[in-house]
Amino acid sequence: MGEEMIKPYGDTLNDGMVQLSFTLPVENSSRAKKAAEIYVSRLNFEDVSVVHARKIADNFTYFVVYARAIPILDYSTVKAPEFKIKPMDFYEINEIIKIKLHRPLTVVGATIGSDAHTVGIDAIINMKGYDQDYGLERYPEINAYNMGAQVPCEELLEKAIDVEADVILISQTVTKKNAHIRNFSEFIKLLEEKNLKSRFLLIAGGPGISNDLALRLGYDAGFGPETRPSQVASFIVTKITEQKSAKRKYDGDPP
Amino acid sequence: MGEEMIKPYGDTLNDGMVQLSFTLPVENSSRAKKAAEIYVSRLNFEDVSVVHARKIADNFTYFVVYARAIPILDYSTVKAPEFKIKPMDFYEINEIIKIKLHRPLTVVGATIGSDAHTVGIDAIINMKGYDQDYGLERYPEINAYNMGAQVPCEELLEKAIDVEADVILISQTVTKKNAHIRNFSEFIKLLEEKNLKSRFLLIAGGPGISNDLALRLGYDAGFGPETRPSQVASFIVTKITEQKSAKRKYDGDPP
Amino acid sequence: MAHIPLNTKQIDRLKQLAKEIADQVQTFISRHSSVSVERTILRLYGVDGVDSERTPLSNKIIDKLKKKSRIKSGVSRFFAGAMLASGRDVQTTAELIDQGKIELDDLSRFSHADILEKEKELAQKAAAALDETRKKKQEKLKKYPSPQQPWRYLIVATGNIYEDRIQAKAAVSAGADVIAVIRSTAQSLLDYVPYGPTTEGFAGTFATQANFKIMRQALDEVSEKEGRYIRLVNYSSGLCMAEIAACAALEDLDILLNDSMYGILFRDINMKRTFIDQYFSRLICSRAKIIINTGEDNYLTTSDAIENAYTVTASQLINEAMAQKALLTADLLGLGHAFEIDPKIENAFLYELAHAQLARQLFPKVPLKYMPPTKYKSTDIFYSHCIDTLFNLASITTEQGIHLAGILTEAIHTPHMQDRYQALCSVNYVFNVARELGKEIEFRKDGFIAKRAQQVLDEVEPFLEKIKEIGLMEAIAQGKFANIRRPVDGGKGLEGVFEKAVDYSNPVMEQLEQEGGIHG
Amino acid sequence: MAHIPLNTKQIDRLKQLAKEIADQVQTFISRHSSVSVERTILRLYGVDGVDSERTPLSNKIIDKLKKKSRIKSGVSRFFAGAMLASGRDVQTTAELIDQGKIELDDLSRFSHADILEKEKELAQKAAAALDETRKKKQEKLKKYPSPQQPWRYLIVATGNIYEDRIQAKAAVSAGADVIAVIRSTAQSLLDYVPYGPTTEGFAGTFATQANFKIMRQALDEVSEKEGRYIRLVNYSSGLCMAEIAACAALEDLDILLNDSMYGILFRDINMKRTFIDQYFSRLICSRAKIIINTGEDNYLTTSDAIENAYTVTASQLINEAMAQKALLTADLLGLGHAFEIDPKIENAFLYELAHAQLARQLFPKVPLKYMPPTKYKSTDIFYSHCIDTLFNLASITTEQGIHLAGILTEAIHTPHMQDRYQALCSVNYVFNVARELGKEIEFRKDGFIAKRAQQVLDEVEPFLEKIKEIGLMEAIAQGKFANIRRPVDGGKGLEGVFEKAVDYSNPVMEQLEQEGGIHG
Ligand code: B12
Ligand code: B12
Ligand SMILES: Cc1ncc(COP(=O)(O)O)c(C=O)c1O
Ligand SMILES: Cc1ncc(COP(=O)(O)O)c(C=O)c1O
Repeated sequence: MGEEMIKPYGDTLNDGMVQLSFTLPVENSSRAKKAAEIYVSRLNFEDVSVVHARKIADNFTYFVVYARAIPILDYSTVKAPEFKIKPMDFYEINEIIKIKLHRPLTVVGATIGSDAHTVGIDAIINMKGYDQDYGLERYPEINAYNMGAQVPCEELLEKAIDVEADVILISQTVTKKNAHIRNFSEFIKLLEEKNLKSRFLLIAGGPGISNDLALRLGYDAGFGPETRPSQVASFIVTKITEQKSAKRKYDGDPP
Repeated sequence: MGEEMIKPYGDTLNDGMVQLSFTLPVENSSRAKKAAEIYVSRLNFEDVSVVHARKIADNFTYFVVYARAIPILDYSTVKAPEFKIKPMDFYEINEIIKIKLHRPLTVVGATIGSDAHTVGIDAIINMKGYDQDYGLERYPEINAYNMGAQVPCEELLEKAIDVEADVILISQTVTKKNAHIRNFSEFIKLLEEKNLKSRFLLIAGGPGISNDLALRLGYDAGFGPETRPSQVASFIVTKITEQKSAKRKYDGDPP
Repeated sequence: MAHIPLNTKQIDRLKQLAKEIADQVQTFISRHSSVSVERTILRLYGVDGVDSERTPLSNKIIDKLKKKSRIKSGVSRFFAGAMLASGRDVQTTAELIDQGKIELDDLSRFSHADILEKEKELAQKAAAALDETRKKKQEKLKKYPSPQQPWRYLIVATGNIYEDRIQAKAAVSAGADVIAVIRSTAQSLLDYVPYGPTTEGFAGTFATQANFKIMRQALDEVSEKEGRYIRLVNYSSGLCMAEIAACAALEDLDILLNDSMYGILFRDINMKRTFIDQYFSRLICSRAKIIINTGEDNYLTTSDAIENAYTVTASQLINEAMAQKALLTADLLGLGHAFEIDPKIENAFLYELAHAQLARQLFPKVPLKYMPPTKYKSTDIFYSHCIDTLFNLASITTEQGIHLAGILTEAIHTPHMQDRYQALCSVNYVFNVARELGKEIEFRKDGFIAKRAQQVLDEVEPFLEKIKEIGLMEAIAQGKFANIRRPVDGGKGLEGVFEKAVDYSNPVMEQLEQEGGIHG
Repeated sequence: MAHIPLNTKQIDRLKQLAKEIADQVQTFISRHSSVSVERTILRLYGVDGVDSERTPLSNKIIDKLKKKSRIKSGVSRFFAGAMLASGRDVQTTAELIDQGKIELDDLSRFSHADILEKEKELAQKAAAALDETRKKKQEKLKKYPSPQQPWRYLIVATGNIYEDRIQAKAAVSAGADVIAVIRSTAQSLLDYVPYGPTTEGFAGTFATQANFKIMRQALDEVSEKEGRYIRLVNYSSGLCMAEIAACAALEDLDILLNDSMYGILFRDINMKRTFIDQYFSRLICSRAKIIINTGEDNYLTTSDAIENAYTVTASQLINEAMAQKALLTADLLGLGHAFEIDPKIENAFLYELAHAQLARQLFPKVPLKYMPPTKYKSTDIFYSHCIDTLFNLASITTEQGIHLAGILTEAIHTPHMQDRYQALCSVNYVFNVARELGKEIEFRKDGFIAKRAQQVLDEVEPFLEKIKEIGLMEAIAQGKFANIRRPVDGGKGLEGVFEKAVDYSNPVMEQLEQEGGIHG
């Protein structure tokens, strides 16, 4: 594949047009506007138009800016880990579990840490599901446990061991001060301490999660906004059937 | 004055938070999101969050991004030419013309080129004025001629010579493809050709004009959005009385 | 639907006054023609193309006729003669005239009857062409159903027709029902129609027949894809009002900006020229089923929207009366108005509702063209987006016809692709969540809104009486509309106006007039 | 004002049902107390401060009492005894207890009458403190008039009280009337009130008495500057409901988030604990003239806003009934609801108007707390801004009391300074241009809106009947609210609940109850 040089687009290819808005900790004045212009030019823009400047507090000015971005990106060099999983529907998924695994799958999910947001994990696990797509509880071939929110890592792990889970689903919504990263990592650390890292298929999810980020954090996959349960189930089934054919290995305590 | 290092402000000093939105000429996908992230990082940002990505046409994706800008600007080094003119009101201005000049001032204004926007120049010249501030026509000590829009440069200059204008006011609203810069410069060129550059006080105005830009284009001042007529009149009176004390010189054709 | 109690007697009086005003102007119009009307006849006869300097053939032929001082008789007769002389097709004949190989004003060789017959033949072909576009559009409307009103109208304005095409398709996929290609700045002052596909406009793309074709084809493709008929708009007001109408008809356009006064007030085009041109242009629109959009919204950019609301209503009534003379049926009458009240005014939204509802009730059957806020848009795009959102609500609540989407960057630049998308997100959201709000609410009797609507009507009546008294031309000269004064013999294009000689003929006009309005 | 015809008999029936439900719960409440009620008594007596591990003195003393298994008699009597023993002021006495220098449960040295008298004295001082804050606020309201409703309510949530102060002032200068400092994530699960000025919260700033003071002072400054009284809000629902109410009263706060069920449903706090705590906290609010805000809006984040609208109304009725038991007058009752309908639903805005108008008419005198759209906010901030704009319109049209500004970045982050500014631009714009829209319109009789409101009421009635039958606790256990099930003895904080012994005393509660509601 050849080069594919791209720039932002306003109304003409490669015009580089970008809209910005930000606040600077200075009083509004011609000098403040100039500062905004200079600042944006340091961000690798040219033709900087500070179209709006307005005092919004003592010593703070809010700006709206349009400017042309200078960098050119070769899109052919951009890589992002996409799922190469074939999306399946409710019926296909149950069928495959029945035929290939000969036993139901067990899934445990929770929102860990002090995060109290359950709607995301509920959307994946609870009967009702999300966007007209049934939740995992509804799958006859899946045993799903939803522990809700504010669940300590230890408790989640205990439950997973208890019910002999195949998969652990973890949700995080609060991202402020990287709370989600801290919590996701804490769970991985706990697993590592107990030598249980490869016992479970580990799936992360939440509005601030991408597959990319999840892999970096040590999870097997990550699902972001608008995820439908069947996507998650497709991933689970594909992975677990793969693992089965490659014979499952435990590197921790004996089964 | 010491250094004053500034960065954009979201909710914590120097957090560098900036909001961006732009469109890239690629289909929406994980790779497109990654490209947006990489692109924004090339614009000297870190912690890039591509919070929204959406297909808006075949092969075009629209993004909303929040990210932290890296550059730090020393605000103490930022200079912008501000008017050092004392703002006066209607009565003061008329009074000064009477006392210091002993004759009324003559002003000619127009929107030049193919630009048909008159509301801006009308706001400055016509009786009614702008934002509760009388227009120049209302000043007993000012003779104001408003030629309207779509006026060719030659016609405007002719009129100015004709009525022995002290001041020429030029408005430009259309900025697309730098139409305003071309038109403003054309008038300056015409004056230079005729050796009349310093015969008039030259004032530019319009939504895309700053004093800074006007000076660079060879005008004596530039007025942007929200200008009130009395600000323009204050500038005119101050400049002309200054010139008077410094004796007016013509560098072109004799009076 | 929400309703304001209005006095039907008063409405009848207003409509009668408007008709009388239009009658006076019509008397003037019928005695005159213009170079651009004549060029239009040539275009409808089939004359096309430009010379190496890109001057249109139609212009060159009319200029020749003018030079020969034969213009007062109209071009039709002479061109018919030339056709007889050449014995060739229209285009070849025109080229032969241009090359000086046929003498344009030499009619002596043919009988009056032969010429008349040729003229009739040419006029019939012209009318047939207009009938054909009408039918073609009606066919398409059967295939792809017309979206429900208010139609979502979006502009494109890159200057490059090919770039515009991309933008237009994007807008349609986000929900646009109507695409308008904004003309290049000041094209309306050109006394000819530019030619060919163009890529170099300023804040707009030249209106050319080729550009019309390119865009219409693109929209046909998306109509198919989206399963709804997408209308195409361009501008005809200006020095080439009727010619552009002809080009638009030939390329199956659906809507033309076409106002009887816009050019006069906002382009300083001579008023005689404008009145003459608009009449013929509208006859063409009527036959080709092109909806016209009038420009009352513009008044509120130069004068205050509350103070001068009555001028908008008065102008709508006059535009309606003049359009009726040109045989336009109600379904083709996109009378304009706008949401332009200073948002600093308390209850501004109530005023807007009153004005929009008044227009709705005064003209219950027309596809009202509702213009978005522009004048009080801020460069703070977030704030501007809010204003547009309430505009969208006013539109759906008062059941407007053609809804020009407000754009959050209005005070900054002609829209970028994403600006249009964002605008449509707001329109789509509001139209969906408030779809039947108009049906749900009543305005309080004797409330603010009802009183305000009545007040506007009460201001219209003496205003129209005054105009009737002094005549529309004098009224415009006195600055009664949009606070702009235009002398009767001032402005551009007067030199192109002439009084018809006794032997003047415009068989196209005659045929359209005689065959009357097309219904259904 | 716009009006929906409702059946007053039906409304009376609903209010009666709610009262009966509250009566049942009240029977339970009056037989129980909790550790946090006891800590509140200490705080109101004047106990303050923390030890070197930042454990509050009030917690330490109650823990001591618990360890000695004397908690069932309540702390008041023992503390009064300790006061007699120490002969010192409250704080010193508390410190002496903490240091083990005074034995807390040794009451033998003093007569019953002396202890009773001491208790009375302490309770009177407590009540006087609550009276003082009430009067102080009334004084300020004379100096700086209260802004007209809907009040513009903005949140700050940086985690750092000093940064919050900057944000709050900015919001006020852009038009905010009310500032709420969002609590640090999960503070409601702490069984103590953190201490001192804090700078390290997560997505919120800790609710501490010192933080209250810092923010109240900042707002006093801006009230002065802006010439209008700016109200301060914090949260009390959680494990320290009554204690936070006490701290808030002592620092002149104006509004507390205080719901009888929120903690149960959304924080998994034990329901017995919550019902006990909310009662005492509300008695305090009543005396200190703190407006309470209830949390029905939250139901719609986990259950559907159309399907479960009746649960919101039912909960408002129950919250009202329980608040009346705690002597809260209508002007202090900020019943909650929200604009949370899926914008993909056709006529969603009509549903919203119906729900908002219904709340307005069912509770005509209360300052309704109207929550903005949150659940269907998009990360497309421009689109989200449109939704907020219609929310603002619904609010002004139906004359809501406390208007939480919707923020365009709701689906992304806690608001930045400019987000708040942009939100206020929309609120200010809409409130101004549609100020009297509610007065101008009527909803069509038998129209969609009227029918929808009636339908909700018709769903509320059997629902309340069912709850009355099984009891509120069982109803919650069955997941009747917000689709969340909470077992009667599940959740956090049950260990802090105890049955009152025969010699139990809470003289503060007694005095507040006896002296009744404060009017005016
Ligand atoms: C509902 C809600 C609440 C409810 C939660 C009720 C409940 N039981 O969940 C209540 C009102 C209780 C609440 C409280 C708070 N909230 Co809240 N809340 C929201 C809100 C409005 C919607 C979230 C939601 O339900 N989305 C719908 C679901 C379906 O989407 P989702 O979570 O992204 O889930 C999808 C995918 O991400 C994925 N997914 C999610 N998890 C998982 C897991 C797995 C394994 C997989 C495969 C997929 C997956 O699949 C789902 C379906 O597609 C958001 C704002 C918004 N509009 O996003 C704020 C928001 C998330 N809340 C926020 C905050 C700060 C709070 C508080 C901390 C505020 C405070 N200080 O009091 C509190 C405390 C909460 C706490 N301790 O965690 C912030 C977070 C800021 C940040 N980026 O850190 C937000 C963004 C609001 C804001 N702008 O301030 N909140
Ligand atoms: C009103 C208006 C029109 C009216 C003009 C009527 C008239 N007689 O003026 C009509 C409808 C005719 C019109 C037409 C067009 N318009 Co126009 N119009 C506007 C609009 C809505 C408002 C402009 C305005 O009146 N502002 C109010 C005045 C008071 O503000 P102001 O001009 O900034 O003036 C102040 C200061 O700048 C200063 N000032 C201005 N001039 C001077 C001069 C001096 C000497 C001094 C001291 C000060 C001064 O003082 C004034 C008072 O404070 C703007 C959008 C917007 N909201 O800004 C678009 C806008 C300016 N128009 C635009 C365009 C493209 C056009 C068209 C070219 C579109 C087309 N292709 O058909 C046409 C053709 C016009 C042409 N040939 O020039 C674009 C320009 C894009 C760009 N940046 O280049 C805009 C921004 C809209 C858009 N987003 O597309 N327009
Ligand atoms: C009726 C009408 N015609 C034409 C135009 C535009 O014409 P021009 O190309 O002259 O700007 C407008 C602009 O709004 C209009 O309202
Ligand atoms: C009534 C009520 N109390 C408290 C809260 C917040 O409590 P927490 O700090 O537990 O998130 C809310 C949140 O919206 C609420 O509605």
